[in-house]
Amino acid sequence: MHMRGRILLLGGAIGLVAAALSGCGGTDSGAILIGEFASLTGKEATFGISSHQGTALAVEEINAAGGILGRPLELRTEDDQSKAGEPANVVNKLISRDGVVAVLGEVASSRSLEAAPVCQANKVPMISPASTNPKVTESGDYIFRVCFIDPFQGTVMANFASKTLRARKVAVFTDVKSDYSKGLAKFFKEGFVKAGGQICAELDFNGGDKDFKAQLTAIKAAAPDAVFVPGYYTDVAIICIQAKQLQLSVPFFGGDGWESEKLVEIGGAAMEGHYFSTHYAADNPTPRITAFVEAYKKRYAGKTPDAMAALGYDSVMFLADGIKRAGGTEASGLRQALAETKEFEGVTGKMAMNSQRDAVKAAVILQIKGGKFRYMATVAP
Amino acid sequence: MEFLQQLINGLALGSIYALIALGYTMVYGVLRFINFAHSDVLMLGAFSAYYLAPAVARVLPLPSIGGALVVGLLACLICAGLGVLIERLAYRPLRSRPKLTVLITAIGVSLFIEYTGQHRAVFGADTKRFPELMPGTEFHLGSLIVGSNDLVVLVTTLLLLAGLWFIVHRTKVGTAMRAVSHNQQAAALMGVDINRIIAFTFALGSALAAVAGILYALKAPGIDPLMGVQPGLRAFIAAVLGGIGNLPGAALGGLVIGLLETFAGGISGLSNYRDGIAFAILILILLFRPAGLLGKVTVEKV
Amino acid sequence: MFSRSPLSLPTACQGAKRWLIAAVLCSILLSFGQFNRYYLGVAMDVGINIILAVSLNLINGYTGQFSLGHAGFMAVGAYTAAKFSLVFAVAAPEPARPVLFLVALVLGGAVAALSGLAVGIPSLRLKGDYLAIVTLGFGEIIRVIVQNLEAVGAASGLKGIPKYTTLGWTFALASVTVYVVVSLVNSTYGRGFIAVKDDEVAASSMGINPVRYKVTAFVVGAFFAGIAGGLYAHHKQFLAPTGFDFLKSIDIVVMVILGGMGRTASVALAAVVLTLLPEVLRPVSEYRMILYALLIIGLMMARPQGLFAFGRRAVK
Amino acid sequence: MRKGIGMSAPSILSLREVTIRFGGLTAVSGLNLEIGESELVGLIGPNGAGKTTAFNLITGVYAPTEGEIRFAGRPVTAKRPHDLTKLGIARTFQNIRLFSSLTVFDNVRAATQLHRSHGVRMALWRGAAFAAAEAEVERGVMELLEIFDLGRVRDEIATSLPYGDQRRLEIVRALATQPKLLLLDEPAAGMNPTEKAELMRLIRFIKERFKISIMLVEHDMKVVMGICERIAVLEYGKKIGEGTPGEIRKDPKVIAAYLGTE
Repeated sequence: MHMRGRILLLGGAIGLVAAALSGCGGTDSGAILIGEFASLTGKEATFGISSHQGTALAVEEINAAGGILGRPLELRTEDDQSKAGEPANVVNKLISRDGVVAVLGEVASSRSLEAAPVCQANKVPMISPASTNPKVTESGDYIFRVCFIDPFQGTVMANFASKTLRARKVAVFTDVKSDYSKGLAKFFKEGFVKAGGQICAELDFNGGDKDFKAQLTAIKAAAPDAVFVPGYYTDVAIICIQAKQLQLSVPFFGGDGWESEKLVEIGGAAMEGHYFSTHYAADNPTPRITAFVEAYKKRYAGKTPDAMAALGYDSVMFLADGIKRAGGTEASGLRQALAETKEFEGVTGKMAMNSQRDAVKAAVILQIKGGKFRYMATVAP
Repeated sequence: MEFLQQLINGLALGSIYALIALGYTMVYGVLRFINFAHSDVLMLGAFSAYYLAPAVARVLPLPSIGGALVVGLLACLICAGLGVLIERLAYRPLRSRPKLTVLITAIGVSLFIEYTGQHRAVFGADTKRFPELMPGTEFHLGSLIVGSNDLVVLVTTLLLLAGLWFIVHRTKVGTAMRAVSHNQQAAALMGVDINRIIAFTFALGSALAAVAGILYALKAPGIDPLMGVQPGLRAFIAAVLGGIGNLPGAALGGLVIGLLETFAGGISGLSNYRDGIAFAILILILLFRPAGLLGKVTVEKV
Repeated sequence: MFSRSPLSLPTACQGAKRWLIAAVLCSILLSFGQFNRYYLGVAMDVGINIILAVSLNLINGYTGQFSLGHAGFMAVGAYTAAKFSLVFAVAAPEPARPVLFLVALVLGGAVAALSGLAVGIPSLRLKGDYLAIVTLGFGEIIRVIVQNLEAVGAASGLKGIPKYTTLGWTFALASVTVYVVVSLVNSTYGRGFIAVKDDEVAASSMGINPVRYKVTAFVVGAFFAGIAGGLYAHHKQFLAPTGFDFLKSIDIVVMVILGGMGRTASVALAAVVLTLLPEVLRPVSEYRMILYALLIIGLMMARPQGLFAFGRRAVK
Repeated sequence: MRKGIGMSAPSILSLREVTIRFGGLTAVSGLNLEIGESELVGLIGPNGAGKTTAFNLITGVYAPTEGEIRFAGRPVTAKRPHDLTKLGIARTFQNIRLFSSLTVFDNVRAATQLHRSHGVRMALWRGAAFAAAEAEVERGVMELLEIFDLGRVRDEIATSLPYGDQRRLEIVRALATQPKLLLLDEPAAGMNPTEKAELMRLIRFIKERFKISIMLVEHDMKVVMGICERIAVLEYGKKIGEGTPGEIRKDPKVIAAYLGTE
């Protein structure tokens, strides 16, 4: 009897779920509904919050200027808690229940990779602001990104190391927990060896570690000319501090994960003279960048926008541009328009979509000097 | 040379783990339960110091040893208070319940502190720069480098270990703590005020966590609401490794894990497994010594 | 909860199998329905979590072992099944795919069961907190290994897993899990699990081999966690090692405790509630985890025996 | 080989020079003991004499440091408890150890599974063979429960029974393993004189009805003297005397141990 009750309960649960499944949402206002998923809480919240702030700012600016095709944008943001398993759910919700016409997100490639098949299956364009792993857009023809990809950035930094830094021996210090770091390290190594350099030490850390002296001592023993650290700024700042303590005084350099005011705030003097590549330079005095930085500072209590914020902003602008050119939000038309983007000018520079739906755009290289990011060079693809 | 430098690095890391492990093991020793929230109190200690430093800097110059002591002491008091509060609100109502219930509650408390801390109205999720409380320098012995911070950590850990040992074994309150640890009912019958002793244990444990949090933040001056998770887990392993409830065991466990992680971390191709090393060692040791390195195997009375 | 009246034993035995068949048929019918993809996705999450919670309940609830490593078993199953599909199923002709999917799932479960055996063995000597930390460590070690294993995508994750999981598969397998755990425990043989939980020394003096029961619980529990992992892999179509960390194990443990240890129906119900709850709380997502934490604490104070633990049962 | 006095039946259990040390403490030292088939033997001694430890050695809870234990002619030294139970040694505990979340019926049912081929496959298939086997288990368990007048509480949670019933249930549970030797650890503890008298009747009844050997540790001299055919006396882990109740009553060493020599 109890057994039967138990199984009945299960049957009941199935029935309930099935009943709930038939409901469906949608909007009837004139607004264009766009969805965003970001890591607003959890381990990688700092990046998600930055990109979300840029995204929200862009939506506000567009609406203040009268919307697109006379219709305002409405942004639905979902938090994925930096947790695997969540992106698929939230993107499903955004598409199937809220009925968004496009999805923006994520910074972390692993979470974009989880969301991409959902967007592709539903034929809803997805634009990743900052996932640089090449695999992301391989998920299908509805998946785009407004940032460059790791092979490009890796090659840029490899050339930078061999030509500008004139380094012969470089140590690579990778965050094994991060797909971004591993990808960038791989392409850097390939590029640098091709350029005639030698990788003299390869060590790993786990993002979130606070003690790097073991690895840094081993790196020091290998006597490199420079150290490539494709990590995130929270770790990089501590790495540089401990490197300085161990008197490992060669240039450190890395990728766009370094870009944040916090890098120098935390790292302080230990960051002096190091280099990194990124998507844009906040101190680059072009009118577009200046205007963006000012608006952002005004909106977010004086915070200087980092690359994630700029890319979040650009992802909205890129979408808006596509909607305008498509003349509407019908999925295949919008996809077509986005894919055919030839010259879109964003805060992070001019970009065109290639056949892989990856943005082809320049990278900038910055140096840290006097506690500020100094623009050094722009490297076109 | 590299070996000796790694030995220094390992001891420095190990003494931080040891310091955190002392807090875990002390609470366990008295209450027989794993205070999962210990690592979060550690984080709260670092954040207390972060917010206290500007205020203290107005009175005392920072960085200075005196200033650091004042900030540290205040942070200890705050954390001790928070520890007592946590015990009062979350653990005391469950004292007579099965240990599993308390363990799950502790996990709940830990999640609560972490996620509340991440809310933008509290600390916010982003990493903050931890102020320089103490003047730091590096000492050179030939090509070997020892950081002054690392020495401070080592000395603090040793002093606290000795101090705790003294409190537990040579004072009246320590005797009461041991009595409570042995048998709560019997201790109560002998006139020990259980509530007070447990509150004291939590206050002491949380103050320890605050010290550890500050020293940890000085070593790596970027703090965030999840900063306690990783060292907390390692220290917890260290405490179990040494034999949980055993003070010298915790210190020994901390050093073992610190050294192993450092030597593994310095080897290319092994450094990527660093996260798993502590656990692998733990499992191996527990297979041969089920009660840890210095723990006593208790024979169940039948 | 357990069969008590003199006639209930044999009748319940035969009835159960009929109910299982009915539940599986129902599930298969369901997969022909057309549903909103979001609700469908959540429903599959519900089914997968039921499998996870019910199988963990065999270890933690019925046998009284405290495992914090269920996410590790799930990861083993997920990666094994996904890799199998990527190598064999994608190239296979369409009609063979359901068969291959079943093979993938069972293979994932089997490899997970093997790892359950590996964890079950240390459990012979360890108890309580020590066992908890060892199982937690096991889960973390699995994660670190996967993170470094290029064959399954390492840190970048494993992508392009075919979408084979349907509502039918999920709930059919959830029914099987419930059936297996319930049938196992509700037998003379199965009383041994509870005897081991209640008093290991007494159990072994009654001829019950505690080692054998504990290892069986770990192996069966891990097997179904592996199955759940396989379903998860073919549902999300992407696996990242970070998805199987300590917090995932905690989530499952909370389901078991919320439901009430050692009560299959309640634990399944808790899995449903705890999967739906975060979705309901999405509008207040920034408070979601805070509320979740408070729920755990509040529950432990108000109803430590489990929120859905109704009916009489001695509570010590 | 030293034989026990008054041994008539062939020996079912024999301990030879069995010693166990915990750290520095020698709890049982050089113990020799024989129990014959269908014999009722008592083990007595002052507190801390090592009686329960001796029980734990016989049932495999502890492994002896030295010495040999044989059961039914086979060496069983350091065998694990559940294996010994399969061979035919069953026991009760000084502090009752029933399965606290199981019913009276299930407590006994759990103890019947050792003689059945393990039933994972059967339990999962739930076929006719399973139903038949379960019905047989149920019949057997109920028969046992009825003999001891516990059938009326079959569906109660075991630990909710009155104390005397719990003691009895523990004995029933031990009998369900179909033992050749039953060890009772202070069965009369906490009982009043009426209950004790009832217990003595019960122990004799078990011996008659199930034709098994019984060994009991007991403090209550009346109980021990009243039912045991032979008694062994332990002090400080050593056997200081052995014999019929009449002999033991007069043994000066035993009297000294109980009353003190001074």
